[in-house]
Amino acid sequence: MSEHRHRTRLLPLTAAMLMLGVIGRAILALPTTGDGLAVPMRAGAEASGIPNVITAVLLDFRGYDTLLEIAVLMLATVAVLSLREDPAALSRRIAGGAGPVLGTLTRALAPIMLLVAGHLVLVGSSGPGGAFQGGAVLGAAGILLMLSGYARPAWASRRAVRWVLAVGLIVFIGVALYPLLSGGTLLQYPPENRKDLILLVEALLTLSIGASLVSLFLASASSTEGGGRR
Amino acid sequence: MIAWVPVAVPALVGLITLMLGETRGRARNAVNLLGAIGSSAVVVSLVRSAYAGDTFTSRIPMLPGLTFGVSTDLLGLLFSAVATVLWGVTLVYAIGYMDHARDRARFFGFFAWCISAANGVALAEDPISLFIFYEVLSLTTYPLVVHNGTPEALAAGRKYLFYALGGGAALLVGVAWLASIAGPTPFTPGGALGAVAGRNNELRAIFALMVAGFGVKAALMPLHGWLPGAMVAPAPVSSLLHAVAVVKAGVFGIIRLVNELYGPELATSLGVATPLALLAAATILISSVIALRQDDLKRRLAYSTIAQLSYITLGTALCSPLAAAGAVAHLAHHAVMKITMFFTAGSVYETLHVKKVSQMPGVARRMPLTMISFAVAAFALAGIPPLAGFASKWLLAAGAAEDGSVWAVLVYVTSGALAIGYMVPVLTSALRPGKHAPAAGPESDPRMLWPIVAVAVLTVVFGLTAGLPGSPTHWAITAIAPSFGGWTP
Amino acid sequence: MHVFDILLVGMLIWIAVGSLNQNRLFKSVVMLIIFGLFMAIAWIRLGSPDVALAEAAIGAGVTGALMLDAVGHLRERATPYPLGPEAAEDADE
Amino acid sequence: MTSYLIYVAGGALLYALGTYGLLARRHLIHKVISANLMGSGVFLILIGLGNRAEGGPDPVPQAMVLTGIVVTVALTALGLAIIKRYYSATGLTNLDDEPPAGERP
Amino acid sequence: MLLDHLPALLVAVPLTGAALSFVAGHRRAPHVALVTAAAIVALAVALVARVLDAGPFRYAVGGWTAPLGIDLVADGASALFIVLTAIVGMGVTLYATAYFRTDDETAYGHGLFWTLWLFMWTSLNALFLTGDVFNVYVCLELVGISAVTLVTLSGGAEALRAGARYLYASMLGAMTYLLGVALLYASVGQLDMTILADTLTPDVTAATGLALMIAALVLKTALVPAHFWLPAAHGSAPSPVSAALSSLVVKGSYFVILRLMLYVIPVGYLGGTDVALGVLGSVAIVWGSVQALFQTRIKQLVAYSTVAQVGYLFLVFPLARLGADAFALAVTGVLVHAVSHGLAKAGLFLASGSLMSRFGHDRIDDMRGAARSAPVLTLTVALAGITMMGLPPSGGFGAKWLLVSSALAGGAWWWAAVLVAGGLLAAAYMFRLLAVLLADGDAVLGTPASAPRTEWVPLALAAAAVVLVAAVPLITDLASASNILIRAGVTP
Repeated sequence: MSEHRHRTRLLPLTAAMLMLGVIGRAILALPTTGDGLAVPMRAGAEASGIPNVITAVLLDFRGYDTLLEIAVLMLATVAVLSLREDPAALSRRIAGGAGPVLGTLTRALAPIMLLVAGHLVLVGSSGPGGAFQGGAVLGAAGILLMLSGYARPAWASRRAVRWVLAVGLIVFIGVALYPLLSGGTLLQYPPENRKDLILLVEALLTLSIGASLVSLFLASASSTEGGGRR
Repeated sequence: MIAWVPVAVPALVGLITLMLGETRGRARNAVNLLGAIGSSAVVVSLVRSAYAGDTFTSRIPMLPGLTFGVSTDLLGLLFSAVATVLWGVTLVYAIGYMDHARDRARFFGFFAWCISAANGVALAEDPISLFIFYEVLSLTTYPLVVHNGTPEALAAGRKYLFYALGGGAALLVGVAWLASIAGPTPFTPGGALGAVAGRNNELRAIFALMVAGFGVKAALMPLHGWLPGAMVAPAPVSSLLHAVAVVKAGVFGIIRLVNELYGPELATSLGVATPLALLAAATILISSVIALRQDDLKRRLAYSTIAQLSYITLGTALCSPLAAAGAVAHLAHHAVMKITMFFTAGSVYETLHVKKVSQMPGVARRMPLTMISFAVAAFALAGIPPLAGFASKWLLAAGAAEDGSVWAVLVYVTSGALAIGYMVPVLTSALRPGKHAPAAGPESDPRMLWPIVAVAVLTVVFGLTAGLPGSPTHWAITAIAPSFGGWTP
Repeated sequence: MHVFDILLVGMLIWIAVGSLNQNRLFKSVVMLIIFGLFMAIAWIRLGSPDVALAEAAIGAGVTGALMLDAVGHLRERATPYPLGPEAAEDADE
Repeated sequence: MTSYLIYVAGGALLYALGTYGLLARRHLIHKVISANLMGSGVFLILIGLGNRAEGGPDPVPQAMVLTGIVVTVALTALGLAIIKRYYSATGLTNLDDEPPAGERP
Repeated sequence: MLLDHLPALLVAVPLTGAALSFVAGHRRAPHVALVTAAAIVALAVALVARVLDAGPFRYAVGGWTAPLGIDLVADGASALFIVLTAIVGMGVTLYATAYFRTDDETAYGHGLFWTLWLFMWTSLNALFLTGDVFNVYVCLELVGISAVTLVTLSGGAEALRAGARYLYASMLGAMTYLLGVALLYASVGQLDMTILADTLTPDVTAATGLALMIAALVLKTALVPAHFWLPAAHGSAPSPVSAALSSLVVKGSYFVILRLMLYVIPVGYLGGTDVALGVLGSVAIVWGSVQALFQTRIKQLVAYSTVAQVGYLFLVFPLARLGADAFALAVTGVLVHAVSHGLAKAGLFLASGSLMSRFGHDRIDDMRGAARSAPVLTLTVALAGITMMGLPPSGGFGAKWLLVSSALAGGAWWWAAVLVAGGLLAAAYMFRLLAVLLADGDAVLGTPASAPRTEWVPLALAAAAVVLVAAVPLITDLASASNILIRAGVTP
């Protein structure tokens, strides 16, 4: 038995050491400066009037990655839902109430987090922040609310709930396909109102990412009151 | 397009048979018989054109630098005619034999597909097309070999596949190798490899690979192991496939290989013909001796088949025109002789449940017409004039003598004696009085009896007409002459 | 200033090792959450406040919540090698 | 400015540590934690090396890491969901022990 | 005008279908999926026509061309894989309408198969089209998450175990791939494959990055010895899922390897990686076949056969280094192999599923007599078997011929020997199965109400794999319209 365990440790250890060596060699061979795509990206962002380059990269230059990523989030939610044994029992434990500490904390934190999220979206085009960050904070706030029992989702596999889960992706696809009507390519915002459109997309995405994260958690949260086993 | 008919009609018949399903027996029989008669008619008309010098060729482009084509030359048509005409005869026999069997749709469907593939082998215009049909033949035969679904049948099927697919693999490598060095090489009488004649070692290796491929179906020792086992298949399968279509596809491949791909001259100068001849000679002698000791009638016939196939291989490998013509003629002659015997064996088993030579006393009295047919075929096989076997053996021996290969003549003579040795005991055993009383009514199902008589009559006719145009012997000489630069006997 | 960076990275590694080298699952997960918070600091040090925000909210927050929930589901059975149904029975206590 | 190397080295160590954990730890949740550590290691390498750019960190690796963080949380959620369901079905929390017989659907 | 947007639509349409099928609920989701599938088939055919007509083209998403933006690349190879996915996908969708029909709302992941399946289809199309190495990562994750979830759909212990193993392999692959991208980007500063191909210079960091990416993709493609997750996952998934996984998903990551190895990476850049991949492929052929031979459960047999057939896909790399003739033949051959295996394996898995539901179990040795009561399924197994053995006339034969010719043209007979031996091994395990089906036995089989309709789907797929040999000229045209061959300057 011990010999067996010894052997099972040896392979992972070798693999880890090997990876360390390989990465180390590759990194040490690099020159200490390297611009990558930083320069053209910054220039491009400036040209399109979005001071925060990262937002420009995420929503404009590489918006396709982001589209697929929203798809990943929704897919994960669907995946987690499909793995539930009993969707009707969802959130029983969540709604079971929170302790006093968590309750107070939530009461204090949730509004602040909502504000932060809104702020992040608004400043996202110029300073740090944007749909991802805002959506993440929004999602975290939502999860906190669920955990403390302040929001009790009347969960079922009902149509309305499903719409909420899917709306972020559907809207984004709509926005992505819209330019095709006017001769643009997928996700090509018309230059005259590029900035406004991007802000709109950002706002929608924030909600969508926030909702996706919350639903990811909701779909995943256990209902252990009746015992997890079949 | 007419060139595809001998391939396409049986293929279509097979498809329809499978789609008709198990229950519609009458429609199935009609479709099969009509298909056989129709394609026989087409083959006969193709033969007439070919005699007149008109051959049809048709190609389908398939892969880059690879076409898939058939051509109705006289040599190919000989094999095609044998397969197609005997398909019709066998159908009648099989309808009787399989009267109460199960899975008849599967049986007749794959049967027709085998014929289609055998015709493809016959008419294929180049080694690649031949290889493709050859593999299809292997595959379509498998369900027939395992038809009974018994453990022995499955074991025999496994063995068959092992040999057939192994041989197919060797053939594939040979064919692909040849294509990579020589490009497309349609069969040409006298040889098609003029362009690459210098690359001797590669050509020798390719020859060996191809012989290994064809040798499996031609049951060239030591590649013969599958054949005796495959006799567990229903009698019509043994008759048609293991006397006509499958094994002949192997020897036919060797004939094409020696005469029309390498050409007798190149095959001789490369020094590949003689080893092949020696192998064939060894096969003849060894399998004849083994046949002497078989009590199971079908097994005895199987070993006899192995010997007779090597007659053809040996005749081809001698690379003398007379022997080559004799080999081609023997292809047709052996087909009618051996099919008579297998039919008989099947009929005797189906009627009296007799499988072994030692159980045969009384059979001749119980089934006189059947056993007379058997006797005709047996004497023909042993080379008694004026039956079919005599004509081809005479050519083979004469060719060997002309070539100066005295040892080959000796092999032929010895094996003729051995053939008498393993055939006569069957007859004497059947003639002895035994437990089977003379039949009151017909001696067996007429659908089984008359095909036997028909093929026995063919054995006689082929022997008697050997010199006339249109007989297998004349046909073979005509077909083989161009390979030896327009030689005439 | 390198000292701070080295300390920070050292902390990260130490917490990571601790999280893996810990048979009590609950502790492992808490350490992972702390790890996420330290990562956020590292992102700020690397001039990426955007990533820092996302890491704090998602890496530490959402991941942590998911993990805690799962651990709750498994009833903190940190025995690394439960041997079958009997162990599961215990877990439901 | 060579401090990026510190973070890159840390990232490499985290990656190796995660690899080890993913392969060596038996508990399924430990494996998920390991995968998260691997992810963090890769992200550190990405952004650390992006800090070699002149005039501020390269935005492209940052965007990639933001995407990567979201993908990782999706993988984590899926992994945990499978673990919970697996535990409910078999009472097991590792893949080395065979699930009790007769559970096949 | 719409034709210019084919690459975008091929991703957007299934993605929309996925979202809508989720909203539609489990009763109407199949209809959404069928409509979506029909639309994708039409788009895929249009893409093939366009690529044949006008050659490869790029599509700048967001109006930003690489290096700023992400370019989608539609060439002969991607069009071929997309049309394969469309055909198999259509078959799987049709088959699934009957397979997942149940009154139990909670069965099969609460009816979420359709959404997951359309997400998977989206991600496969996206993977075949993308020209950006980081976007590949996102696509791979989409494929991975949907595939893992689909494996666990039945909720059985075995499926969950297989799904978990698959997920960990996926995670390891994903992280390693991203690490590779990080190193590559740090060294070259580019993410677009074409730009990378033009700018790669010998450099240890870039080479390490590419090697890590390929290693990760090899893990996802389940090349021996990284195949450990595949048989359980493909064997315990619901049959339509197994079909999609074996026939399409492994091709997704393989396609990226193909592009990286033969398009992006210059000859000799990664040393002997190409030969190493070929050797592993050969080992996979032998090992997978031998394992398949000893399986007692039908879907395990088929799954191990995938392990073996994946091996062939990797023989192209050593063959491609043997000169221009060998290169063109090998690439064409491997494309033909990918398509014929995709069709045949989908047919085989679906037929296995039908056999299992007819018999009520999955033990091969107890399936005697199936040929009598389920002739259509037996014929399907036979046809699929023929093409997997590479026997004529079948698509598999076309592939084997081209690959053998490539090996012989390059003077490397040992690869030809591997190919031929692989065909014989495939014959061994396929005929083991066929022999049982053809054996005498009186299995009284249940006939599900939907059986006659859906049993034609696997037959059609397997027959398509056989008839594919006639479409080899078309595939040759697509191969010559692939960026791989155009860049190498060779035509088949």
